[in-house]
This record gives sequence, structure tokens and C-alpha cells, in this order.
Amino acid sequence: MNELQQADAVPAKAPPTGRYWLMWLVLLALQLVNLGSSYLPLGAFNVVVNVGISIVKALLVMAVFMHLSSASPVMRLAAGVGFFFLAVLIGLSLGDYMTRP
Amino acid sequence: MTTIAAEGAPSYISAGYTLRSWLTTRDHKRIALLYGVSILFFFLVAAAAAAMIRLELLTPAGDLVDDDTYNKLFTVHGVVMVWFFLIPSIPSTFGNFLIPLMIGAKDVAFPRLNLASWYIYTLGGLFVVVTLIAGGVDTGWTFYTPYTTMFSNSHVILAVTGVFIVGFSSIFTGLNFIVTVHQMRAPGMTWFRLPLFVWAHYATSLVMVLATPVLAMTLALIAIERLLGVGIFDPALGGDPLLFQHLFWFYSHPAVYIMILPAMGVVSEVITCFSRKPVFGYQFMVYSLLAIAAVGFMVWGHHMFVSGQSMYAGMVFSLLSFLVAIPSAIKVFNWTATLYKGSVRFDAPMLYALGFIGLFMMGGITGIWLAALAADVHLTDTYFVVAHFHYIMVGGAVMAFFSALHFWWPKVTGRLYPDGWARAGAIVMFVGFNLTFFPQYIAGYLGMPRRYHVYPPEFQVLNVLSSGGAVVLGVGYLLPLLYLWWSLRRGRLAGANPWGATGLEWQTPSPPPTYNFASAPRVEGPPYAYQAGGTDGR
Amino acid sequence: MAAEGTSAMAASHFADAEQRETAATFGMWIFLATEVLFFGVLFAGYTVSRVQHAEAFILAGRHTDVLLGSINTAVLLTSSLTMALAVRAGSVGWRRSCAAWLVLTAVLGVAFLAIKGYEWHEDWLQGLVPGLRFAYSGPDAPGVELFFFLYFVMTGLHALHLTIGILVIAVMALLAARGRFSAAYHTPIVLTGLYWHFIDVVWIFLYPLFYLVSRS
Amino acid sequence: MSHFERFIAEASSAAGQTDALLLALTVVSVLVVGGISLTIAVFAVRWHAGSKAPRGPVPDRSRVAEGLWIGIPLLVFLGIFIWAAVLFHQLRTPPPGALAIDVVAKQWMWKIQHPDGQREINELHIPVNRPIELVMTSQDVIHSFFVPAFRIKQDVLPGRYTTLSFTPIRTGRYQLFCAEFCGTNHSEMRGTVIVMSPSAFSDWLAANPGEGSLADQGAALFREYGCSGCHGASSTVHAPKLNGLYGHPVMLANGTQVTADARYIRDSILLPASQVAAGYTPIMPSFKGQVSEEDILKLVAYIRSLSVAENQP
Ligand code: HEA
Ligand code: HEA
Ligand code: HEC
Ligand code: CUA
Ligand SMILES: [Cu+2]
Repeated sequence: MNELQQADAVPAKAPPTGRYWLMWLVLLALQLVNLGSSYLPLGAFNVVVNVGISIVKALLVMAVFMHLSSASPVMRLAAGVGFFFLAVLIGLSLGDYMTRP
Repeated sequence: MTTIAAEGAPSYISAGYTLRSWLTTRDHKRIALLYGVSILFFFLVAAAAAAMIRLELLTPAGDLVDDDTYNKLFTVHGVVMVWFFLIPSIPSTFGNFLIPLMIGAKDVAFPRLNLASWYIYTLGGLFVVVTLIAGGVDTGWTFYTPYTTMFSNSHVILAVTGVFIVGFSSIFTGLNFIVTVHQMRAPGMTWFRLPLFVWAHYATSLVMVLATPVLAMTLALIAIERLLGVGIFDPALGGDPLLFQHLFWFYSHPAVYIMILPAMGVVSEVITCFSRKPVFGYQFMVYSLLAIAAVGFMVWGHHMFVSGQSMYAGMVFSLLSFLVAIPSAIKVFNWTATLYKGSVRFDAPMLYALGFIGLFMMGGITGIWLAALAADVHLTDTYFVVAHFHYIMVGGAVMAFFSALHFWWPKVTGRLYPDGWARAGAIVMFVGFNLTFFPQYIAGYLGMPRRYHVYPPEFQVLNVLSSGGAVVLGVGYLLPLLYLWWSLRRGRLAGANPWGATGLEWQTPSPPPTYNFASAPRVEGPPYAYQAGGTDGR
Repeated sequence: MAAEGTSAMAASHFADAEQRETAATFGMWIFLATEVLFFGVLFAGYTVSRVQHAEAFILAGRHTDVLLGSINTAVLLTSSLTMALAVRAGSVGWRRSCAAWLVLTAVLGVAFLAIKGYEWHEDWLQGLVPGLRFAYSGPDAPGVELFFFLYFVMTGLHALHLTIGILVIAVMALLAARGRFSAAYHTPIVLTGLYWHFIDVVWIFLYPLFYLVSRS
Repeated sequence: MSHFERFIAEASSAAGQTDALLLALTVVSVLVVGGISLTIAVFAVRWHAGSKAPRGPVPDRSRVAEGLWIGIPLLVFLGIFIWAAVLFHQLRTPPPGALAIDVVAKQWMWKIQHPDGQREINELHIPVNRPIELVMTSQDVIHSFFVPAFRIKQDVLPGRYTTLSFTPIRTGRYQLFCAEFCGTNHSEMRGTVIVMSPSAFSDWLAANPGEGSLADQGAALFREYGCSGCHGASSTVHAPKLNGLYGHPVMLANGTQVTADARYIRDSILLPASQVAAGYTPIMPSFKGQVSEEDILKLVAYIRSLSVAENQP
């Protein structure tokens, strides 16, 4: 009927649970990597690695647990738009702090 | 009030007369009226403050009220005008009333949320009223730290709580509109058949939903900082007051587009109807609405050119501010082109709409002055800025509000108002407005700082002019109140479509029945299918 | 029973139940976008403060409990799994299984709060609560105080969301057990799930920002 | 001569340039607003309902028009942007050899300290045609230093130094305003900038000897606060010598490098551990809450004088 409903129709049968359990293991593994990496002396890169892994984890949660991987494009857009403008907020403010004399 | 009803179906007004039937309604049209009444109340509160401000500024000395009182006056004027009048003004009244009608839906997607948002608004308003009774707040509507967190002796927390709460009403309205437009369109109502009014509200809603939470959290931080004496804004504790400004303007610049986009939507409807032509460059108009909303998020630093922000950040924000003006320019040009070879009538809504274009242009172009770095260094925090934003917000948005009021009054109430009076009102308002605010441009250029209770005597002439203009402007506001009130009982019955307008809202009786349409409408063609020079149905 | 729920819930202004479910899910996503920016202010504040007080944040980061923080992260990730399983059970109409997974999720949520509460208690004893009981002294105290200010506001707001989530889940579990949901109508569970996962996503970012600073 | 004269006065080197920009903006605005209003009026009247003017079919859109409507404003805007940004850059770049004067703002007054120790309140005496650089900070809330006749303005923040540079080009008395809302008497936080001929200025300096130069006063404070106990030549404490520090890069313990400017020295005094000099233990106590903003500026002046004396060729 409209663009939201096409891709988001009620699933006919139960999706298998395997991917949920798998995802759980992956997330726990990533958490361990995150924890472990923070003990490596990487200097400023510790933050990059830490936050990078968190972004991956967040994307996985949203894709699998929150069903974005099978959602309509509009749904995905709604999920992404908040993060986009948050990036604008942090990016442009930080631009000020980084370029002050 | 008697109303005509479509083949016996009761209109939304006659669906019930008890107070309870209004306070528990889920009908978007009734909620719109609830909002209308509340907004009128807060407009009068803030206008009273404006009247006091203008009276005080008649003389250079501070003889009417003392310093603190004056500071509280402009604070309450700004806070109430912005959050309790202008931001909800068009969206929660006309937007609420018309969007379901215009897309051929029975109601908004979440009617209960809609009603809840009105209660939240009222609760927020209550806090502001309590603030006023308790003695007011004196920080300016911008709540700059560390003054607000550490130095002000007024009721900051109460006021901030009120604004925090009203923010959620804005968020819920926006959320509702977005889902409604996505989900509730009638068969055949494709995206590019939506009236621009709906598009404008869609763009506005995006801003409401994405910017308002930032304001809410920032104000919450202010309250915490004031309560506990710790926080991230106080320089004495290692915090940074500019961080507050960044966060505040990240909301408040997009918020100015919350105020102007719905106005642009109104004007697009009115211009097309009274020139009997489809809007010029419909798709372009849509994209420019969306572009204003999106790019509007990236220009906030233009309020901070002299604040101690880095010079390079200033340059980036300046450039982006120029870019965001381009879609506004497109809209002005397209409205102008719509008149070309049209069949132009000068009914009251049209007069207001034409006034809007002129005054918005003035306000917008002086925005360009302020976006130009070196010019802003001189002009910022002077009356030039005050003139800039009143030109857009009062000359633009409020004019558009009155345009909408006159255009859809017959639809909302089923009655016509006296045309001559209405046109006179529009003209008085236009003249009074320019008298009030044009002198402020000059005062600002000459260096008169804003938020000044006492000022050097050189500026008196300009200030007296401005105060005189405010009286005329005040009359311009009062006139419609009178004849519209009169029309409620005595006005001629309007019929479904007094202007011969296209648009689904005109295809249902005035006032519309509870579920809007007797049967779900089906949309077959593009919007604004007017014929230039053709008969206009009257 | 289930069919009744459907017709009762499908408000008359919607064309059909499907339109209603999509609208609700979409609305929830928009609400979550709002939440992203609501929390986002604090993330922005954190970023700026950290840039300005790099050294102090490193010092302060040593005072959070990485063990408890990591356990809590695992707890919350696990609760996301149980929530996902609950939603799935709900979507095929297994009401008892759905209720059971929901209860488990809520229990994990409570466990998280308990651990968090214990941590806060420890912080209190150590005098790390800005504004109320802050005993840290030394040259970097202002920066450390900022760190803990953000720590309390952010974990506090997160805990508030979690508490609301637990209450909602409890209600859902009750309704599910009573058979209010079916394969045809289970939107509230889906929405609860989205909300819960979002809380998890927030924590996924809080974890490195507060527990993994300066471990190396 | 009207009352406005002294406000329109272009009394700084920047004023004329800003006015030129404003004039250009005025011209553009009048053309645009006037042109469009006129077009609207002509269209509306010529094609008012019932007029006999020819109508005929018109397109609903036109790619050419749309291109022009993006292109023309874009070009105009880019021109204005570049002009204004270049001027702004100029405003923000202090000319060499500027006379540095300290400004401390507080609710609701301006306190000024000249390098030679003269202090004044709500008045600023400066010589004409000499570049001035104000180093400003606030003791409480945000204020803003605004002299309309100079077309300059800069916010004054607590906990930070902001600077404002300009060159007065005309003698006379000019209004100084506080332009950022700062509480009850914001509108009375005003003053006068008095631009004098060089000779009159030196007379004024001589007639107001003050309490010795800022640097001298700073030297006294340096002993008073016990700084010399660690930083003095005869000190046994392992602390950096401050001679030749000002204006030079400093290696910090965390591996970064900063330039020792006023802000760095201020931070060193108030938050010594935030930027520890490489090779030293952070034993320096914080003087936060003990030293007033004015005294800090004096200490800065003293430390600055230590390197000016040495490094000036
Ligand atoms: C509805 C409200 C609204 C709107 C829509 C705008 C729109 C704009 N504003 Fe305004 N502004 C405010 C409300 C608004 N503003 C408020 C309330 C403040 C003060 C807040 C406070 O401090 O209290 C403020 C302050 C403000 C400042 C900061 C001033 C200062 O404090 O120093 C600046 C600086 O860049 C600015 C710029 C702009 C620009 C570039 C636009 C643009 O979007 C305008 C675009 C429109 C046009 C340009 C007109 C039409 C275009 C044409 C006809 C095209 C042809 C033109 C040319 C070729 C030149 N505004
Ligand atoms: C929607 C927004 C909105 C609207 C509609 C208005 C409407 C008006 N505003 Fe407002 N204004 C703001 C938003 C708005 N303002 C904001 C955000 C600020 C900044 C606040 C801050 O600095 O924090 C501000 C600040 C502001 C100032 C600057 C104060 C200062 O810096 O010291 C002034 C001064 O003239 C002013 C005047 C007016 C006037 C005359 C009207 C008129 O349109 C109102 C007309 C109505 C009446 C005049 C009352 C009814 C008439 C009568 C009862 C007749 C008798 C009248 C007289 C005796 C005068 N406003
Ligand atoms: C107890 C000893 C002590 C006292 C008292 C002291 N300092 Fe220091 N100061 C140090 C040490 C050690 C350092 C180097 C470590 C650091 O940067 O913190 C230092 C660093 C500095 C620096 C930075 C120098 C550089 O090379 O980076 C400045 C500037 C400074 N002090 C000024 C002052 C002033 C002004 C006072 C008095 C108000 C003062 N100090 C009092 C011990 C002291
Ligand atoms: Cu100081 Cu205003
Ligand atoms: Cu803005």
C-alpha cells in the first residue's frame, strides 16, 4: 500500500533462533576483544579501537535484534537519521575546539 | 453555535458540547482548537510583556520598571513567544486540523498521543505561569551560562522545567505528523501529490523530533548544575560556557525553521489559491523545504561569531549559513513566478500572504548581513538582530499565522468574516509592523545594544517611533480578534469551499464531520489543479 | 481471545491492523531517533570535556570498576538475546515461551541495576560523587569531577531508561501470560523489544567511555 | 551636527572597511527586496482577477529558471562571504607591535590595566594610530566589549582570555558598551574610550603614574605568592626557570607541545597539573581561588617581561 509496508509485512513463519544465539556469542566475543584491546598500549588509538568496536556491536544489535537487516529502507533511514545528526553535533562542535588557538 | 452538517452527520463541533467531551477528545480537529485557545492565551501574556518593554523604552532612563523587572520582561516575552506561542502556533493548530484532512485520513496516526501532547503543553505552560507568579526569571530566552547556572537570583529552575516539558509536546506532535504522513495517506495520494502545506509540516516535524531532545537535555543539565553546583558548563569548575552555547543553538537555530517552515506551507496554499495557478516548480519547492530543514542543522555557530569560538569554525558556519539561505531564495522566487499570468485576487488571506513575502524577504536578507562575519561583529547583540528576527518571526511567521487564520476560518468554524474589516486589519498590521521594527535596524547599526533597560539619549527618537509603531501593531492584532469573534455568531455560512480552492480539506463540509469524510477520498491528480483566468467557483 | 484483542486494538481511524502495526513500529523508531539525540547531548559533552581534560580523564578512568562494568555489559548483552527470543516467541504466538523470555529479560535487567547500584555505592564510599560527596583532591580534581559528573548523569539516565524498560517488560509478561497477544497481534512486544535493545546500544557506548579509559 | 555623529564616526581602521561591506549589503538588499517586491506588485496588478491582460499557457516549472535561482544567489552569497571572511580574518590578526592592555570585566564594570601600571575603571585611554591589543577576561559571567565607533566587539569570558585588536584612527571620546547580557545592571555597564594624540597620551600616562608597571607589580607578587621560592634563581627546588619562557614552545610531560602564551601561564598558575612541563614533577600547588584575575594578569606581564628583556634583539 505504501513504501513502509511492502518490506515490513508480518512474517509468515517464525524466524529461526540460531542467528540470535550466534549474535549473542559474537557480541560477547567483541566485548572481550574490546576489554582486552584497552590493555594494549596503543596511545590515542585505544579510543579509536574501543569506540570502533562499539560501533560494530551497536550495528549488529540493530541489524539483527532490532530486525533492521530485513526492514524497509524508510525504517532504516529512521534508525540512522538520529545518529547522523548526532555526528553533525559532535563533529562541528569539536571542529571549534580543535581549531582554537 | 449552530453549524451545518453533511447529510445529518454531526460536525466535529456538534459532536458533543460538554467540557468533558472536549477535554477527552481524540479528534485532531478538537485538539487543534484546544491548542488554539491555549496559544492565544500565551500570546497575550507575551504581548503584554512586549507592551511593557515598549513603554519602558519610550525614555532613555529606566523610569517605568526597575532593571531586574525589565530583564524579566524581555525574558518572559522571549520564552513565551518562542516556546509557547510561535513554535506550536501553526503546527499544532492548523497542522493538526488540516494534515489529516489534506491527506484524506480520518485522524492522525496516534490520536491519544496527540491529546497527550496538548496536556503536556498545558503542564509546561503551568510551570511558566508559576514562574511568573513566583517572581519571574531574568536570564534572557537564551539561558547563557554561567549567568543562568551560577549568578541569576531568579526562578531559573522553574522556567527551565517548563520549557523542558513543553519540548516533549513538540516532539510528540512532530512524531505524530511524520507517521501520519507516511502511513495515513488516502489511496492515490502519492508523495508528490501532497500539498506543500503537508510537506512543510513534514520537514518541520523532522526538525522537531531531532532538535528538541537536545534542548531538553541541555536544560536538564542547567537545572542539575544549578542544584548541585557541579556540571560541564561552569568555567570555575573546569567546564566550558561555550559548550552550552553550542548545544543551545544546535537546537535553537533549527528551531527558527520550526517557526518559518509551516508559515511557508501556509503561504504556498494561499498564493496558489488566490492566483488560480499551480505553484511554480512544485518539486523544487518540496526539495527546498527539506533542504532548509536538513542544512539548518549545520549553521548554529553563526550565533557565536564573537563568543570566543574559533575563527575557522566561524568561517565554516558563516559559509553554511549562506548556503541555507538559497532554498529560501528559491521559495521566494517560485511564489513570485506563481503570480505570473495568474488571476490574482486580493482577499484578506492573500494580503497577509503578500505581506509575509515582503517582510520575510527583509528579515531573511538582514539574516545574510548577520551571517557575514565582519558585519556581524558590529551588529551582533544590537537592535539590528532584534529587528532581523522580528521581521522574520512577527512579519513572517505571525503574518502567515493570520493568513492561515483567515484562509481556513470558514473551514474551521463554518462562518465567513466581514471581508473589508479583514483587509483593513491586514493593512494596519503591515504598517504598524514596519513602524515598530524598521527603526530598530537603524538603532542597531548605530550601536544600540539589545537587552538594554536604560540607553543613551541619542537613541530616543528611534525608540519613540518604535513604541508608536507597536501601538498601531497592537491595534492590528486586536482587530481580527473582534471581527472574528463577531463572525462566530453573525457571520454568513461559508459552505464547503468558499474560495473555490483545490485540496481535499475543501471537499468535506465546513465544519467537517468527526471522521472528516463520508467515504475515503481517492486522489486522481496533482495538487493545485487551478485554471488561470478560469472561473473560481464563486 | 486473540482475535478480540486485534479488533479492540485496531483503532477505527486505521484502515487495517497491519497499517496499525507498521505505524506503531515506525513511530517507535522515530522516538528512538529522538532518544539518540537526547543521550547525544551527553556524548557531545563527554567528547568535548575529554578533549579539554585529557589527562584528568585518564586519571579518573582508573577509579571505575572495570570488572563490574564488564560483567554488566555481558548481562545486558545477554538480556538483549532473551528479549529477541521473547519477541520471536511472541510473533509466532507462543504465549508461555514469550512470557518466560520476558521474565528472564526483566530479571537480567534487575541484575544489571543491582550491580550498578553496588558500584554507585562504592563510588559514594570513595567520595567520587560530584556535588554531594566528592573527596578527590589534587591538581586534576576539576577534570576528574567533570568525568564523574558525566559518569553519574549518563549511567543514571541509562538506569532510568532501564527501570522504565523493566516495568514495561513486567507488564508485557503479564499480558502475554494472560494470552493477550497472538501471532496476528503482538505489536506491544515488538515495541518493547526495540526500546530494550536501544538501551543496550546506549550501554555499548557507555562501556568503553567510562570503563576502558586508560587501562593500558 | 546630529547626536548620531559620534556613533557613525569611523574611528578605527576597521570601521571604514566594515562600513564598506555594510554599504554593499545595503545596496544588494535594496536591489533584491525592491526588485522582487516590484515584480510581485506588477504581476499581481497586471494579472489581477478579471484583468484583460493576456494569459495563455505557462509552464509549471522551468529548469533554466531553477538553475538561475540557485546560481545567482550562490554567486552573490559567495562574494559576500569571501569579503566578510577576509575582513574578519584581518580583525582577528593582531598587528605587530600592538600595545597590550589588560581588561578585566566584572558585574558591572570594566577594569583596565595599562602595561605601565595605570589602572582605570570604565575608561580606556589610548593613543591614536597605534595598534592596540586588549587581553580580556571576566571575573564572573560573560560580558562583551563593544565600541560601535570602532565596529568591533568581542565577548569576555570567565576562565579564559579573549583578545581584541584594533587601531584607533581618530581622537575623541567613544562609547563603550557591554553587549552581552550579564544581569541586573547590564545596560549600565558602559564606559568611554578616549583616543588621544600620542603626546597627550604620554602626558596622561605621566600624570597617572599608577603603582609601577604591571611587570614590576607582577615581580612583587611573584615574591609575595612564593613563586620565587621555587622558580627563583637561588631556589633549590627542581622547577623550571621562567626566563625566556614566554612566547616559546614548551614540551609537556605527555609528549605534546604548546606555546607559552598568556593562557598557558594562567593555566600553569591555576591548574598546574593539567599541563606539566616535561622533566619536572608536578609539585607546583594550584593557586586557584588565591590569586585574582588582575593579579594573574600582572604575573603574566612579569613572566612576559622576563623573555622580552632577554630575546629582544
Ligand atoms: C523564524 C525565525 C528565523 C529565521 C527563519 C531566520 C533565518 C535566518 N537567520 Fe536568523 N535569527 C532568528 C530567527 C530567525 N532567523 C532569531 C530569533 C535570532 C536571534 C536569537 C537571539 O540571539 O536571541 C536570529 C539571529 C541570527 C543570527 C545571529 C545574529 C547575532 O546574534 O549576531 C544570524 C547570523 O548569521 C542569523 C542569520 C539568519 C539567516 C542567514 C537566515 C536565513 O535562513 C534567511 C534566508 C532568507 C532570505 C535570504 C530571504 C529570501 C531570499 C531572497 C529574496 C534571495 C535573494 C537574496 C540575495 C541574492 C541576497 N540569524
Ligand atoms: C514569536 C516571537 C515574537 C513576537 C511575536 C514578538 C513580538 C513583539 N516583540 Fe519581541 N522578542 C522575541 C520574540 C517575539 N517578539 C524574542 C525571542 C526576543 C528576545 C528576548 C531576549 O532577548 O531574550 C524579543 C525581544 C524583543 C525586544 C527587545 C528587548 C530587549 O532586547 O531589550 C523588543 C523591543 O522592542 C520586542 C518588541 C516586540 C514587539 C513590540 C512585538 C509586537 O509584535 C507585539 C505587539 C503586541 C502588543 C504591543 C501588545 C498588544 C497591544 C496593546 C495592548 C496596545 C497597547 C500597546 C502599547 C502601549 C505599546 N521584542
Ligand atoms: C612548590 C614549588 C612551586 C611554586 C610555589 C610555584 N611553582 Fe611554578 N612550577 C613548579 C614546578 C615544579 C613546575 C614544572 C611542572 C609543571 O609544569 O607543573 C612549575 C611550572 C610553572 C610554569 C610553567 C613553566 C614551563 O616551563 O612550562 C609557570 C608559568 C609557573 N610555574 C609559574 C608559577 C607562578 C606564577 C607561581 C606563583 C604564583 C609559581 N609558579 C609557584 C613549582 C612551583
Ligand atoms: Cu556586562 Cu553586560
Ligand atoms: Cu540562527
